[in-house]
Amino acid sequence: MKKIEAIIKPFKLDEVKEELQALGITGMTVTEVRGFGRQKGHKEVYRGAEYQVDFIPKIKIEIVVSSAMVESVVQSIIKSAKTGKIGDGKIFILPLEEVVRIRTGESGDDAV
Amino acid sequence: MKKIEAIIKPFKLDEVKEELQALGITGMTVTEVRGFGRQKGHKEVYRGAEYQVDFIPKIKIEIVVSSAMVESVVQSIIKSAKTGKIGDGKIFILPLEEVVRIRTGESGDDAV
Amino acid sequence: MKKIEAIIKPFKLDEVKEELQALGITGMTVTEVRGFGRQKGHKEVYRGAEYQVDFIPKIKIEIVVSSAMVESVVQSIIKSAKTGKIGDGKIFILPLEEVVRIRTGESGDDAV
Amino acid sequence: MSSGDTAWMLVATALVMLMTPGLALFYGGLVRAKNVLGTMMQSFICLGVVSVIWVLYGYSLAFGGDTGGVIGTMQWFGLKGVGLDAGPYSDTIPHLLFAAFQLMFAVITPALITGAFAERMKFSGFLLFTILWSTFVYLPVCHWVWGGGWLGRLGALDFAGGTVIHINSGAAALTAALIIGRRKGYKTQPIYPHNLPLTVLGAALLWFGWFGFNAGSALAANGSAVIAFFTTQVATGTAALSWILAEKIIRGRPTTLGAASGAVAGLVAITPAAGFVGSTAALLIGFAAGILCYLAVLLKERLGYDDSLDVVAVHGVGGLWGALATGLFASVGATGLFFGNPQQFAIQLVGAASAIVYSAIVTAIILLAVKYTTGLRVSEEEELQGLDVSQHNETGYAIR
Amino acid sequence: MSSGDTAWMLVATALVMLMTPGLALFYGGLVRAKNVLGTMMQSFICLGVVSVIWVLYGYSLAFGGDTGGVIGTMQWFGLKGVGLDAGPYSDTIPHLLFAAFQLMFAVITPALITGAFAERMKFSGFLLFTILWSTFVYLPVCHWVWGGGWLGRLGALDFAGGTVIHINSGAAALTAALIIGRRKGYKTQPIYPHNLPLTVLGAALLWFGWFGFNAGSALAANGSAVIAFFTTQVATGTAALSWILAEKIIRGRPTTLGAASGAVAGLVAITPAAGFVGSTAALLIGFAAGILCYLAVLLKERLGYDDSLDVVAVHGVGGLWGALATGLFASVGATGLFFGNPQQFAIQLVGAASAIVYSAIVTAIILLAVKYTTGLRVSEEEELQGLDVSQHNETGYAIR
Amino acid sequence: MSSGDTAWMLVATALVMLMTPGLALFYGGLVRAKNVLGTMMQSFICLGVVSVIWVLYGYSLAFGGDTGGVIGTMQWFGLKGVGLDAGPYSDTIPHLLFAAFQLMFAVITPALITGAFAERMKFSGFLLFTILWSTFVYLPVCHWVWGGGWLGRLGALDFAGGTVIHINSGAAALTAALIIGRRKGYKTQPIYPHNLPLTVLGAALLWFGWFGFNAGSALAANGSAVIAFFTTQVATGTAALSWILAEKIIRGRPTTLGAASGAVAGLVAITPAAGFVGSTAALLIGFAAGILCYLAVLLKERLGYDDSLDVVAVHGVGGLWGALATGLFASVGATGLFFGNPQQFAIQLVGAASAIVYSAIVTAIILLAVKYTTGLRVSEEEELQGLDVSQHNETGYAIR
Ligand SMILES: Nc1ncnc2c1ncn2[C@@H]1O[C@H](COP(=O)(O)OP(=O)(O)O)[C@@H](O)[C@H]1O
Ligand SMILES: Nc1ncnc2c1ncn2[C@@H]1O[C@H](COP(=O)(O)OP(=O)(O)O)[C@@H](O)[C@H]1O
Ligand SMILES: Nc1ncnc2c1ncn2[C@@H]1O[C@H](COP(=O)(O)OP(=O)(O)O)[C@@H](O)[C@H]1O
Repeated sequence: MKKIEAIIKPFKLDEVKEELQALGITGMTVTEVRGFGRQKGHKEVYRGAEYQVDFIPKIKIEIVVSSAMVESVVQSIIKSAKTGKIGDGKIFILPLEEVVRIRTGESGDDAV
Repeated sequence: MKKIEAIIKPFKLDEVKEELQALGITGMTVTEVRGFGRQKGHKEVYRGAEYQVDFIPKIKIEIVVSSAMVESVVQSIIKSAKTGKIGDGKIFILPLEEVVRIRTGESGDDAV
Repeated sequence: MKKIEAIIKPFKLDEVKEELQALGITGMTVTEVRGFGRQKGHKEVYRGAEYQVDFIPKIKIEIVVSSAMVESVVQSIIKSAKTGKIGDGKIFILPLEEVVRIRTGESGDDAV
Repeated sequence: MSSGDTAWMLVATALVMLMTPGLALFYGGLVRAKNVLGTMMQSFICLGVVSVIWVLYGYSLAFGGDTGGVIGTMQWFGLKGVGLDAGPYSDTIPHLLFAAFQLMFAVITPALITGAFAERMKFSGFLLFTILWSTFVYLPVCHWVWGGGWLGRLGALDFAGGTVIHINSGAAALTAALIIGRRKGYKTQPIYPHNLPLTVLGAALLWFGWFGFNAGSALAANGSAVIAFFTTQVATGTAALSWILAEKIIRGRPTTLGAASGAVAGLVAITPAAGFVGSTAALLIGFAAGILCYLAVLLKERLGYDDSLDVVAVHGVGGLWGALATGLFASVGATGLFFGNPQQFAIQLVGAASAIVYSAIVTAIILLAVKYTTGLRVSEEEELQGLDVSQHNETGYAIR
Repeated sequence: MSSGDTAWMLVATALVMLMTPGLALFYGGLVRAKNVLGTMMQSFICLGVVSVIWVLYGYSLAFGGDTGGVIGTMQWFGLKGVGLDAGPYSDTIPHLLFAAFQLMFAVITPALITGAFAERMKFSGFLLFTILWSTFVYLPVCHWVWGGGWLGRLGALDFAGGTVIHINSGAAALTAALIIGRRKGYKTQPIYPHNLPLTVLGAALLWFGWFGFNAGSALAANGSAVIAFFTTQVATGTAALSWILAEKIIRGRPTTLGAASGAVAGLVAITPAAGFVGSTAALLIGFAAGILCYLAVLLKERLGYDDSLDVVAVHGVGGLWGALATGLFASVGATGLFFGNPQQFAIQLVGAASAIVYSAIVTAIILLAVKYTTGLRVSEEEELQGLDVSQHNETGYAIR
Repeated sequence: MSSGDTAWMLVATALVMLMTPGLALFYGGLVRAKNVLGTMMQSFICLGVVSVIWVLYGYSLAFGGDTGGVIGTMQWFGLKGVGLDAGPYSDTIPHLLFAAFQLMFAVITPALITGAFAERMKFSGFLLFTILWSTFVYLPVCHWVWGGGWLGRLGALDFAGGTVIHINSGAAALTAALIIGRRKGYKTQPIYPHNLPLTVLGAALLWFGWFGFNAGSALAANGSAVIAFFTTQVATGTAALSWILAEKIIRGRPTTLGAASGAVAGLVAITPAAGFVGSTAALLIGFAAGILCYLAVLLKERLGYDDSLDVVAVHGVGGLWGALATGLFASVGATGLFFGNPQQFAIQLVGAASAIVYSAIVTAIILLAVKYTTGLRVSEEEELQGLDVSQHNETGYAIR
């Protein structure tokens, strides 16, 4: 089992979700985050004060999948989240030791 | 050391926290997330427009514990977060290489 | 490659960001979280009802770096996030198997 | 007919209308985010429901003639005969304007009650309740006091509705809180206001609108209106202060919600007295209102009934105190106990007691009727989900 | 000169002024968070732009003399000669007060249109559009009906601006929605209101202010004002109810946004009729308004044009229904079809049709002019970013 | 006694009351979320504190008789003798109504100052400050200008309070900002508004209420009120435009906060002039106000004192400009420099200068007194935590 974390542009969430659903992924967890990276932010002005805002709204998607699925999930995310412009985001793949479903206590592949 | 991530129903947070405290857990970090899974969402209507909302509010709890504690933490979470209805959530266990306490620079078990 | 997660006090974010930038870190992702720990919370009162609020606003920073950089990143965070008072937070280091840049499909060190 | 009085009463009517959305905001800020729309809706829609009732039969039953001192007649059904001549209730403004002014009181009264069952009432049940309650509780009690009914004839003083509106809705609120039962998680999970700036805004609009409510009850731009206006301001400001003073003493900190709640308590308490008392009495009435209503909130916590937004403590207790205080302090155009007329105090007691008893009993009957028709409460699951999604398929905020 | 009438008209003018920020809140809550300020700004700044126009030449062209029935003259340029004597338009209030009252109508009309192109209009283009539209569309149409122009002379009834304000802005809105095109992501991505409590608050302020709009249009604190006030309340409350009734039947759930939208639909529909009809007619006008405007929203979804905030469905359709209903139900100081005067209905049709055709054509020309000067739409990237950051370097909220 | 004038003044008084909560919203939106309640509270509670002072001795010291031109007497202590007869200050409205109207001015003035020390003032210290400041600064300066004191006798023109309210609070604000010191993190960490829609709403309520402030200062529903009303609208709209124009030129983008701030600047600047000038002068006064106040904000950034919400730049500078502009442009019932009376300008200068000097000095003394009794500032930790939690045990929002 692996945990895949993808940082994407917020307006891409629906497309990514649909692509992953098409792949048979039945669960994921999303978080609103702010990203700092090559994509430049914007200026904000409040009366006399000027600020450079470097943190840009992003969405983090977390998906736990069996190791066999990792490659296709990554490809699906790339396909659906890509705009080709700076700031499209990253995918991180982390090792996972165990998954448990709270409702049933099942673990491993059965739990996702 | 392991990192345990649990996705639970928001109104279960207090119960889970108390159960973990009872177990001697002294720290955790929680995030508001939205989950997609078997639990079905709801419809929203704004004038003429109708939307199916599939992402449901959840709470993610992150707890770093010594490897020895993992099993009891998992059991405590299951016990306190379970309602028996679809959508109760998941527990993920991830390997962790190191923990550092910022205030003191301590690391390892001492740091949590 | 490693993934570093740091839980810090919110008003320290800018300092940490600048310190990390000085180190050559070009990307990071931040999330608003709430932490439970040794730092005590506060009381809230709404008409007759009194609540003890134990979860305190914190910022979680996630940074993916090459393994070689881990130590200096950790030191930079400690340096910039430390106030010396309880609640300064933790740093977690997790193993990471792969990183992919969505825009280009690059992976590994090239992707961060 | 006086254009000055008409001008004032047009404005006063608009001001009282604004109080209902003001209440929607006040209540809306006090509930959890998942119930904000459902809560606001319960106030807002009263502007629709009660307006229709009023045109059809409401005004007639409250103010049109008299049947045995307890209710009006159907003589002004559909507002037939309610026109632009100066009415039976005022010599200087059109009859229809009086009807409009009184409509706004009829609108806000059932809206006040909604605070008692906030966060758990079915919308269909609420609608049915509101229609029945307006008809069988509001119209009679209003008639008793202002429409030529027995209480008015007895000499009960109620300048702007302490008995008709506040005691009445407070008694109904207590009944409703008991019959409908506690919210899921009450006392075991944190349930706190989601948007206090909204609540402060609501309190501000209530305060602003209440000048129409109280000073408008003079039905003219005259000295009585000026007194009512001034006492309203003084009592309200003082009650905001005394509530936070009590908080400071009892709990250690004055709160913003306390100031807003105190203001509303002051507004409620001065309502029956507004045109009958002087500035000093207004100071005292306001001061006591802030303390008494705060203590009533603390008492509720002890007793453990779940009057979600403290309608009983603020409107019930505040209204009761105001009605009795009118019997104590009246000195302008009427005489209270402290000015040598103990009988007035007794009459005030009778008025308050009758309203409480009648309102409590009939409200209970109505709630049972609703329970066995549309149902009263949402299901557990719906309560967890919140009223916004479960009753209206909406959510209040998508701020990010 | 009457101090009562002057008092009322001072207040009515202030009430109508409040409607524009009320609209800013109503619209602001309906857009996505990233556009809240840009959207509010488009209403708010009309208070600046149109005030300046009004002083310079606006009032004169709308109300100062007549040129061939279609536009005024420059005789009151810079408000020269518009003073404190009772004006040509009223015997009991200062001329300048009439000019102030009418200014507030001129302010809100272009603000209404902004709902059609919300979330995608350039701020510079919007400013240019507003100047041109106020000058070339609002001033003439206002003159036609109220300033001594051909429609008024023909006998068209428009108590408070059904044709001048609502049909006019509705036709402009349709034109604008078609010319400016859909929002990026319309129908493919979720686009929903970010703060409905703000919208309910906006609706409340609109309702409150509308008493000034409608009852103020009597220009005096008299019986006509009282009738307009009462019918406004009744139609509005009823329309809030009928809209949610239609929702319940068609979609299964009544919504809070539906109640707020229905209220606005009722306000719009009663506007031209307010002082001309009785309470029962107001009930019917309001009832139909709630249903018709809701159906118009559903129709928009089918037709697929992107009138972001339903200006066409609410103001266009509501205003049209109101104008025609005035021709049907008028019975106070005028006679409609149902009271034996079919000609009035025909005149109403002519009035509505002329306003629609004129407004649509001239709006189209203006939009094209704007397109080729400042530009109309923000870039794709800016639209994605939102108007707040891209047009104003601000964000609405930093709530945490 | 005139019912029309009474009607108008009842409404005007209510409108001015609404300005204080309007200010609470305006300021509340501008601070960080953790201080929203503490900030709103500081305005809101002035409605309580000052109402009590006013009844006890405030009105008497400001308006009751005269002691050497600098302060009133205690003749109306407890409002004894302030009744319903037409007062010494107006022939057509009850004396008590005048007292009520003036109360609302006394309420908002200390509330304005709170913007200077927002986000760091102790609540107890604030309360003490407000009591002392109202007593030792507001009452005298008010007496000087309006209560029969030396400035009024000298012929200083202040239609609705440019000197008494705005210059006065502006000078106090500057003093307070300097004495209390900068916020932690000022200029080193981002400190920005958490809820600009709230601020726009606040600006709207201020604008609306200001019609009562300015046009109400005529004390009658007469021509003077109409002029003040109209010039208020024109100057305000124009200042909103000129502020964003200046922003566009200097910073490249017009902002929503700029439009709202400009509106307030225009309201402030027209206040002393409102009933004395014509529409064209109002255009000019408003135009300059938007620019001058914006430049004053930029100047503050350079000078580096931390007047959190720009009370000095908006109320101080705007009020000063308005007072001087009155000396330049007065043409209605008074004559300014441009109309041949340079002496008026000199008098205006004297008035403004005296208010600034007196207010600055006495404010400083009061602040030092507060510092050594209750304390002025919250601790560093409390400032970090925010006023809501540290002063009131509350938080503003739990929107999710
Ligand atoms: N080293 C990193 N660690 C964690 N998150 C990162 C890292 N680098 C980038 N990110 C995240 O990815 C987002 C996109 O990165 P950015 O450099 O802007 O563009 P791109 O994805 O095209 O390389 C950032 O906003 C941030 O959220
Ligand atoms: N594969 C997955 N990866 C990440 N999160 C998941 C995954 N599957 C489920 N979740 C999370 O768990 C929550 C509950 O899952 P769901 O399928 O609805 O019910 P259950 O937990 O009863 O199986 C989801 O809302 C989502 O947040
Ligand atoms: N075991 C843990 N697992 C996850 N997060 C933790 C853990 N312990 C502490 N934290 C996080 O670190 C924050 C600071 O911890 P705390 O015990 O208050 O102070 P300190 O960092 O000084 O030890 C907490 O608010 C919480 O977010």
